Formats: sequence, C-alpha cells, structure tokens
Amino acid sequence: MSTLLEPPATTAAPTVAAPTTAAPTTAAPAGAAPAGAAGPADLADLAHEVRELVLRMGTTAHGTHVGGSLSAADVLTVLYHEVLRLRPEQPDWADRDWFVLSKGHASAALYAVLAQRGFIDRTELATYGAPGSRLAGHPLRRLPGVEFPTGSLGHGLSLASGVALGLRRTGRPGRAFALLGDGELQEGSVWEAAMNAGHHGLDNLVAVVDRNGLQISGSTEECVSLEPLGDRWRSFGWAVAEVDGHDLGALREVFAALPDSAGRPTVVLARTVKGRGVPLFEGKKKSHSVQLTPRLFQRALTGLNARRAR
Amino acid sequence: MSTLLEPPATTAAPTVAAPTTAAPTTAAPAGAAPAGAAGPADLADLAHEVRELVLRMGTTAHGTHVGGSLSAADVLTVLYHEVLRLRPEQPDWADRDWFVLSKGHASAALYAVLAQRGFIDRTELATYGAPGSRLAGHPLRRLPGVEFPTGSLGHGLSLASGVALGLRRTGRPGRAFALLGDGELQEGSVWEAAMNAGHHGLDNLVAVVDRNGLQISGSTEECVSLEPLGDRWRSFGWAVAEVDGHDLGALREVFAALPDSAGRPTVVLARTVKGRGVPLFEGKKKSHSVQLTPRLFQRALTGLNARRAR
Amino acid sequence: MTATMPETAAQLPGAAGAAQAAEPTWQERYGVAAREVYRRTLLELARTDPRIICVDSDMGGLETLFGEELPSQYVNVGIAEANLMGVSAGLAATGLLPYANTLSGFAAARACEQVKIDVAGNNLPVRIVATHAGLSAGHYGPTHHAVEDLAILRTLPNLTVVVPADAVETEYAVRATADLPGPLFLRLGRAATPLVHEEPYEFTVGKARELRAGTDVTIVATGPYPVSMALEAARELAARGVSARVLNMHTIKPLDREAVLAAARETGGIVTVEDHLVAGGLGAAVCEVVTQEAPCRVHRIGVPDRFFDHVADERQLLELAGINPAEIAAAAARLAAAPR
Amino acid sequence: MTATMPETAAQLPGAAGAAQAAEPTWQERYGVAAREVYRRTLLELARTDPRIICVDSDMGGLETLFGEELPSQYVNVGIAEANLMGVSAGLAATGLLPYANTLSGFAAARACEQVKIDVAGNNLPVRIVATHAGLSAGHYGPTHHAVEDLAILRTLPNLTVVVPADAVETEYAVRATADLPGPLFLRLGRAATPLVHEEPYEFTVGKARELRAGTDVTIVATGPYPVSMALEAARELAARGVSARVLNMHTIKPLDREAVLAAARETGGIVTVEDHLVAGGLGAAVCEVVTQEAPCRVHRIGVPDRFFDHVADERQLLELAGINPAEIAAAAARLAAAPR
Ligand SMILES: Cc1ncc(C[n+]2csc(CCOP(=O)(O)OP(=O)(O)O)c2C)c(N)n1
Ligand SMILES: Cc1ncc(C[n+]2csc(CCOP(=O)(O)OP(=O)(O)O)c2C)c(N)n1
Ligand SMILES: [Mg+2]
Ligand SMILES: [Mg+2]
Repeated sequence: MSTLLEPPATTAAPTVAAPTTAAPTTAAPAGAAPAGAAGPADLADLAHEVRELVLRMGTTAHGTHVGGSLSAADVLTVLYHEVLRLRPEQPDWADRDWFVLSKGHASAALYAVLAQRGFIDRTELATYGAPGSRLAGHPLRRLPGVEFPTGSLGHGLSLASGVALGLRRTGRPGRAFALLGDGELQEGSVWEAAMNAGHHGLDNLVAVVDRNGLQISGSTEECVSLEPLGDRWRSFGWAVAEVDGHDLGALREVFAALPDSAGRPTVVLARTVKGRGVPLFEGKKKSHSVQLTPRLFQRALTGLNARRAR
Repeated sequence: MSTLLEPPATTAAPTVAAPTTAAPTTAAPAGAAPAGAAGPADLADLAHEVRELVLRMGTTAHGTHVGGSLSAADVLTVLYHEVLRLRPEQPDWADRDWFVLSKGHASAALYAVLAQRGFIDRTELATYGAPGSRLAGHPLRRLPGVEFPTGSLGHGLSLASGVALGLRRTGRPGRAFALLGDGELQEGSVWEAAMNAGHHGLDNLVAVVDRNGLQISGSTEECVSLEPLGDRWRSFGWAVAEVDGHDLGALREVFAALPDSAGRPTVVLARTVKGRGVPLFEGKKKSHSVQLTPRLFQRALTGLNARRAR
Repeated sequence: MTATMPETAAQLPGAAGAAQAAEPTWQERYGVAAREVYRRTLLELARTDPRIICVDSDMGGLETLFGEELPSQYVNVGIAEANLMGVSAGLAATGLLPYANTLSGFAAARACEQVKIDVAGNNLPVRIVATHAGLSAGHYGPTHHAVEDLAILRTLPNLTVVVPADAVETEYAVRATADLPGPLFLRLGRAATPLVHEEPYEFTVGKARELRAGTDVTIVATGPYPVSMALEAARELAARGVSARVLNMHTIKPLDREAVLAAARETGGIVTVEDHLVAGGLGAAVCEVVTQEAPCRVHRIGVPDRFFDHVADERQLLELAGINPAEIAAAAARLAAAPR
Repeated sequence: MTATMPETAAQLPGAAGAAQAAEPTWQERYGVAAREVYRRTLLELARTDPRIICVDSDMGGLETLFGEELPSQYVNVGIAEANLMGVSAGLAATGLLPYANTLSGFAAARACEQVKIDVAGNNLPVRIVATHAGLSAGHYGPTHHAVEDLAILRTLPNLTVVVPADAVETEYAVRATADLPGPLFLRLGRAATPLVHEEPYEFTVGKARELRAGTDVTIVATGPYPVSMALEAARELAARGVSARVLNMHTIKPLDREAVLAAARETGGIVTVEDHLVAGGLGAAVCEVVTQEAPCRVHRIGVPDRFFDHVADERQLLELAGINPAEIAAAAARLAAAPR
C-alpha cells in the first residue's frame, strides 16, 4: 500500500514522534478515479489506504482523532468514490453534491479521501496540523473540497439543511450530505435541525451517523443513551436506513437507493467500530485522540495489514 | 365569579384600554384552599376564575398572552390546587415541589393561580405589566412562588432536570414540574434536556406539554410539525401520558398516578385548545397576544360565562 | 454602501404603485415601528431580487406578508434560532441572500456560536435582522432584553452591525446593505419611536452622521431613544451655553474611527449613549478608539451592570437605567467644563 | 476571597496523603496543564464538601477521576453545553455547588444565553470551568478557538471572571472561589504553560497583582502567555532603560479599577495583552476605566479582527497574531517615549 507519507524513523524517542515532513514517493493513481468508477476491490484498497493515511497523520506532532477517523473510513471512501458527484478540479461546480463533515474531528479521514480524489495533493497530507498547513485539526473552509469549517459539534446538519433548501430553491440537482458522530447526537441543535429538515421534506438531504457507540468519556449508552436511535429519527420525520458501516458493498447499495422515500430526508445509521481496522484501537475509547509514536505506529500498521490479510 | 380586578369602564375608547388600577373587592376564599383539598366542582370554579383573571390582565396597557394562558388554565389549576406540594407562606420550603413555567409567556395564568394559592395578593394582579409591578410579561424570580425567570423558550426543562437531580442528590422528596408550549418543542434545547433526563431516569421530573396546536405563525403542524409527538418522547426515554388538558378529572387522575413508570421521567401531553373557554379566541392564532379593549373584554367575558353555563 | 434615496415621499418605491392615491406623508410612511418599515422594504426588494429569502423563526406576520405573496422566497424554521442561523448560512453558501428574522437576544446570545462560526466566520451574506433590541421589550422582562448584543456582535469578525436611529434610517439601512458581500446584523426595536429624520438625507454604512455641530463636547449615541435623547440633551445644553456635537453612530462595526477621533480632538470629551449594558458596547468601542490616538474623557451612559428586572415600558426602563436627556446633559456639561 | 495558601509544597493538601513519599517539588506539582491542577484541586475540595457536583459534558477523564471516586458527586450530561448550564443552574438552586466543565467557546458562545439568563441572571453559585480558552486549542482551528469569550462574559451581570496566569494561580483561584456566593467563570487553557509563580503568594479575587514595579509605562496582561510575555518584555525594556510596571490582571470581572487608574496616573500609558480579539476584552475594560477618570494612551495587543484560521500551535498562533514580547516591548517603549 501507499507510502505517501514517509514512514517515521524507527529510532525516534518512543513518546515523542517527530513530525513527518519528508517528501512523498510517487503516488498510486487509484485515488484519482472518478466517482462511481471504483469497483468493490478498489474500494477496499482505497479504504485501507485511508486508514493507513490516518495512522500516518496520527504520527504528526499533535496526533489526530484516530478512532473516529477509522470508524468513518469506509463511509467516507464509499461517499467520495462512489456517491458524491464532485469535480475535484472545480470544487465550486454549481451542480455538485455538498458534503459537510459535521464530526469535524475526523478531519484526517476527510483529508485522505480529498487527496485520493485529487482535491489536494497527497504530499500535503504530511503537513497535517503543522505550522502553515491548510490541514487543521478540524477542516478549514479555505481547503478545496471543504464547504464549511466544522469542529464544534452539532452545526453540520443545519448547514446541510440550508444547502439542501438552497439547491432546491435554485433548481440545482445536487444533494447535501452530512456525516455526524453518534455522541454528537446529544447536541440539541442536531434535533432542531432534524425536525426542520423532516418537516420541510428535504429529500435531497442525507445524514449519515457514524454509530461507533463511543464518545470521549465512554459508551454513548452509558453517558447519555441514544437508543432506540432509529425510532428517534423516524419520529422526527426521517427515512431511516441501517447498515453495517464497514461493509463496502452494503454501503454502496444503501447510497445507491437514495432518496429511498420521496419527500423525506434520509438518515443512514452506519453501525461502525471505533478504531476499526486496527486491533489495538478497535472499540477502545482511548483511540479517540492519539499521537502515534514510531513504535505505536508500527504496531498499528502491522495490525492494520494483518487484519486485512485475514 | 370573582370581580377581583375592577371591570374596566365600558366608556373607554375602543382601541386603547385604560390600565386597571382600581382596588379589588374582597376575595372569595376558594383560592386559598390547600393542595388536594379542592373538589372537582371547586376546581372548575377555580379554573374559571383563572380564565377571568387572565382576561382582566389582558385589559392592562400592554395586554397579555391570552391564548396560551387560557389553554394552560386547567393544567395550572389542577397542578396548583391538587398536585404541587407547596407552602405559600414559605415559598422556599425545602421539601416543596418545584414548578417551572417554561412557556413563560403564559405568566398571567401563573399569576392567577399564585394569587389563588396566596403566594401573592389578588390585588397585585391589577398591576400586571405596569411600571413598578412584580408581575412582568414573563415571570421574574423575585416574585414569591417563581423558581426561575423564564420567557426565552427552551430553558425550562434543563432547569427542572437540574432541580430533579439536585433533589435526588440531597434526598429530598420534592418533584420538579415544567410546563412547556408545543411550539416551544421546536427548540433543540428541549430535546437536549429530554435526552439527558431520560437517560438519567429522573422519575421525580414531570414535563407537561400544552398541546394547543398553535404557535405565533400558525398551526404547529404547518410551521414545523411535531407529530408523532408521543413517539418522540418515548424514543427519548420518557413515559408518556396523553390526556384531555381541559378535563379536570382526567388531569387529576393523570397526575395522581405519577410517577407512572419507575426510573423514567414522565411527559403529560395535554391536548388543549388555544384560547380555550372564550369562543372569540378558541383555536385562533390571533389569540396569542391580545390587548383587550373594554368592549373586547366584555365580549370575551360574556363568551366565557356563556360557555361555562352550557 | 450609500443608499440612494428618493427626494420626496412620492418617489419612494412603495408609493409608486399607489401613484393615483394620495401621496403618503413622511409621517404616514415612517410613523410606524422600524420593524414594519424593514418588512415592507424587504418585501419590495424581494419582489425584484429572487435571491432574497425571508427566513422566519415564528416571528408572527411574516408568514402572511411574505409567505402569501412570495411563498418561494419564504421559509419558516419555527422556534429554532440556532438552526435559523445554520440554515441561513447554508442558503447563503448556495448563492442566496437570506434574511434571518429573530429577536436580538435570541440572535446574539441564544444562537451566538452559530453566528460566530457559521455566519460571521464564513463571511457569508446572511442578513440577521433582530427586533426587540436593548430594553425595547419593556415589561416582557430580562429574558427578553437584549442589552449584551452589541458587546458580543461587534467583537465578531466580518460582521457589519447597523443600528438605525428611526424608521427612516431603517429603510435606508436595508437598502444600503442589500448588496453587502458579507454578513449583516441589523438591530431594531419593538415599538414605534420618535422620528429623528424629518427629510431625506444621505446614509452611508460605516460613516457616523453629525446631527448637530458642536465644539465643547460630543455626544455619540446609537439607537432610537439614545439618539433622540442626545439631541434633546444638546438643545438643553445650548440653552445653557454649552455647544454639544451630536453623532448618530448608526454603524457599530466597522466603527467610524475618524469621526470619533475628530470628536476627541476637537471637543475634548465624549458622552456615549446606548440602550445596552455600560460595558462592551458602543461606549467600549469609543474608548478603544480614543485611547489609541487621542485620549480624552469618555462618560458612558448605558444599562447598569445587573440583571435589570424592573417592570416598565421601554421609555420608563431607560429612565430607570439612567438613560435620559437630563443625565446626558449633566454628563456632557461636566465634561465640557473639565480642563482639557 | 483570598486563598490561604500553604508555604511549601509539602504542606499542600495533595502532599498530605503521600507524607511518607518524597515531597513533590514545586515544579513537579505545577509543571502540568492548569486544567490538571484544577481537576485535582476540585477533587480534593469535593472530598470534604458534599455540595460540590462535578458536571461533565464529555470532557474525557473526569468520568474516571471523579466518577469512580465520588460517583454521587459526578454527573455527565454528555455533549450538550446548553443543558450543562441549565442543569447546573437547577442543581445550584437546590443548594449544591455545581462545577460545569466544558470548553471556553462552548461555554461563552454555544451556551451563551443559558449563561446569560440561567447562571448569571439568577446569580446562582455555578462555577463554569472552561478549558481551551484563547488560542490554546492551537491547530484545532477557529471552531475551537475562544477569542470572544471575555467580551461576552465580562459584560454579563453577576459573573466573576478569573483567568489564572499559570497552574499555581489556578489552584489559588479554585480555592479562593470555593465559597463564592455567585457564579464564577474560570478560564483555562489546554496545554501546560510557563510557570509565572515560583513560590507561594497571596491571591485575592478582584485584585490585580503587580509582578514588577515600574514608572514609565504599564503592561496589563491576562492569561498564561500574555502574562509571561509581559514579564519578558519588561525585562527587555529594563535593559533599554525603560521601567515597565507589569500587572497580572487575573480577574477580568470585577476589574481592579484602582490598579488601572494608578497605572494611568503614575505611568501615563498602558499596553494591554490578551489572547482574545483586540476588541471587547481586557483591553476594552481597561480603556473604559481610564477614560472615566485618567485618560491616557492604551495600546491593545490581541488577536486581529478576522476569522483566525491559521494552523499552528498556541505559541505560534500568538506569534502570528502579533502577541509576543517584542511587540509588547515595542508598544510599551513607544508609549513610554510619548509626551504625557
Ligand atoms: C460542541 C462541542 N462540544 C464538545 C466537543 C468536544 N468533542 C470533540 S469530539 C467529541 C466526542 C464526539 O463523539 P462522537 O460524536 O461519537 O464522535 P466519534 O465517536 O465518531 O469520534 C467531543 C465531546 C466539540 N468538538 N464540540
Ligand atoms: C427562544 C425564544 N424564541 C422565540 C420566542 C418568541 N415567542 C414567544 S411565544 C412564542 C410561540 C410559542 O408557541 P407555543 O410554545 O406553542 O406557546 P403557546 O401556544 O402555548 O402560547 C414565540 C415564538 C421566545 N419567547 N423565546
Ligand atoms: Mg462515537
Ligand atoms: Mg402552542
């Protein structure tokens, strides 16, 4: 797989990783594939690469939100390679689909798919979080492919609703997608937006919930429970699709069937595992924000590759 | 019925009512009845008096929120005369029940029951909204019997949840009640609070929704729909009781059965009619905020009395 | 951003359709609440500018005024101010011009973070039009008073913050900002207020208007009652031989630094008047400017630093807060008499 | 509200239990992030004061630190900052002492109206403890920066607003405000910052601390980097023959008017330094005071008036914002040289 970010030196001190600043090797071209052109095998490769890139970004000085980036990797891969109608060379294309990363802390996964699609250069990923970079810990609007700056949870669904209304008003074909965390659903602003979008029947709006069951302080159900989550969305006027958020084929199918119910927005409840793909992190709340030492990075990468080989 | 507020002079100009400042006549003693002592007939008298007092407060210089006060009149009557454990002579009694008028614009109806229970003097009602009064358009905390200032919608359920948690923590027997408008449920903060209270299993917390179907700009279902409302609350972890919010007996029964489900907060969805009791106002969005001219007051009062006689 | 304004009431756009009918007088046209003038002006602009979307949050009246005539340019998000801002930012991002309608406390405080990040942060052309500002909600009490809104909003980057002094200036402000490329906050009251402007004049966003020349002291005021009280105080002062300059500071952000510095240099002392807490608002903004280049005394008149839970109407609340012509005149006279 | 502080680290409460073990050095004790010191101090206070409730909003770590040792004094409301404030106000109304934990931007902006009405308006003893203030969220970007929080909070009635300059002062502030009858806002950063205080001292809420005497100019600073940078600038200035007074303005509200007026009168010019937008915060508060009684030049150093979306860590962001010892020294030297 990709060695786009130089692997960190294995001789570095174990607890403080040097930021990865080396120049990238030449890139595999897969990431530039237009939407819809990636087959299932390709998708698996792409998703694997997203995970590896997330881990590499986790080696930078401040680390990154590894757990929530890995849980969202498959969803983002399918969205960016199969679902979203985008023109990387013309990010403000009037007829594009709009995507809002409401759980902005998963920026690393977003940057990975943006690089794969050619919105940004893969070499830029090495600058994650570094002084002068465009790749902040949460997405900045001035990065091509980012519609709104996010990071404060609970804003994305309102923004995407406004976009969906605007697209409808101006007769454009684009759709608005927002990816939310499950802990994020504890914000009242999400339900305020959900209620409105449901009422206004925004069938060009899709919310995806990364249902990884964890937030910072533990299990969502122990902190402030969300179940029965499907019932909540349904009672707020939404069509609900539940899917295994790591089954690329199932994700393709779900998104291909959208809108599944004319006159209603759809929420895709993607059942995921926090830290997915890296045994070290899977299902662990500690995976939320991690700075990977060289040693930890190697363990994680080995785990990622081994898990894939299975 | 009560003539506690002097009826306005019928000769005043039709569009500008003089504030009612005359001294009250001696009061009927019914209002001082302790909680639980009022029988159904008494309750009907008391509720009727609340409505009349609301109309009278509506004749003051700025008018009042008539529609939402009339729809809540029966609920408030039952709560203040049958349900809430209060000591009017000792408003900060440690073992009291707490009541929060989350739909603070229905202050007139609250002041009426507070006067009936002796928290404030009936004569004070004539000062509604007048300079130097304690009776603001939305309740002030410095008025005996008012726990929190309200008026900005969507605060009351969080406050009541905090109270319920505090009572539980300090081992006190009191319960926390909040009365919400149905339009108010469009505020995300309500669902943020609901989710938390549901999760924490606050069975000493009761929300009452004045489900009159109207908000300022029209029907709730046309503005931003709320149905299926019972499902929404249930999916947020609440026990739901639905009741005719103008059936005093039914209201008594519902509240007597609380908590109806150990370990869960309860919401009482009280089906009401905005402007209830005054044919002129019933079901009309225009009843939301009204300044009653002497002529209008007379028509309203006649209607109120006639409707009761039926 | 200067409004090109008609010379007579008959030339005013609203009068055009009713050319046959009697020409409305200035008083007929502007003797109503500023928010009514805003509404009819917006409707008029919207008739010819399909980008305009009236975003309602259950304000009452817009659903008929706008919703019936221009239903495709109207959307009601209900009682949901945070969503109001997010949706408006989303609409603006698609190229539309949303006018987000709510009360000032709910815009500045309730939806503060959405205004900070989604509207101001993105520099999107959302127009937040907020009524019930200052103490104009009167007897509605402190949960409806918005006396911290300027402190919050003038601090946020990119926002233009305009506070018209009367219904006339409200129309000017709405027209002058129609094509503003960034976000706007328009701060309006509730009821009708005295007319400060009796004839057409030139209104420019960001440029304070000198309503009265003066050399001994300057009164800088913002908002309907503060400005009309400042004028009243200046007249009183004139009778006492004190020459007070009066500036209508209708734009709080960007602030007209030149006008403030000139006042400091030329009159040596400034009284600020606002229906806002004494800290953080217009007064603070003026203090920030003078201390940079031309330090002088500034006496700030505003709402005292406590939960202002009196019951009274707007005029009376202002009186209780110490915002009245006599206080203004007394403060100005003290500053005028003080050694420079 | 003066904290009675131990004389040596060994006497510090945390050290008591570990009396047998080696006495922790000052550096060991305070060489960590201020928020860590806050947490351990709160836990210590909570062990003997059952009224204390730690109200969490998914901050991470509190669920084990507090939730495991004192589960009955811990409640997690999840990612829900508005509810955090309402619930805390409700808890306080029943006689408890809630410590509401969140990030500064989410406290001041996201939950602004709940802080305004439910906490500050009611004058209830809620302690809002907010981390990630100023630019301390660093590369997390502008949605996590809280550079408007002081402008908002210092305007609200009843609130006491404290900004410790380091981890030592954080412990002092938490202890000194434990019995505060009204609401508190404690503004903390994210990572560890340089220690300003190397030994015990007397900390009094509302009383600025003179860290360095001076006669030519005064630097008034608030927060960790601003204060340590002010000291660094003062040392540089001393080398150039400029005598700069340095005030640690750890309490923004109520502001120490006397200290500010004395600075204006005695040194003739003030430089303010804060990790906050240049408008509305400490600088504005200082300008408000001096223009009342002792007008003088004030140069405000803070975050420039735009959406500050650079990527860098806290120190570098401050540098980019022009908040650094060299700028402070240059501004102070200019003021010291200016004719009074
Ligand atoms: C308004 C707001 N409150 C708090 C935070 C701090 N925060 C960042 S991530 C996070 C946990 C999010 O959990 P979840 O949405 O489940 O994300 P995931 O598990 O996918 O990482 C929190 C509380 C924030 N970014 N925004
Ligand atoms: C946060 C907030 N937004 C808007 C308002 C203005 N407002 C006052 S009453 C009202 C309508 C409330 O409707 P509902 O809750 O159904 O009350 P009811 O019908 O019982 O009067 C609105 C929008 C407010 N008071 N608070
Ligand atoms: Mg999660
Ligand atoms: Mg209603």
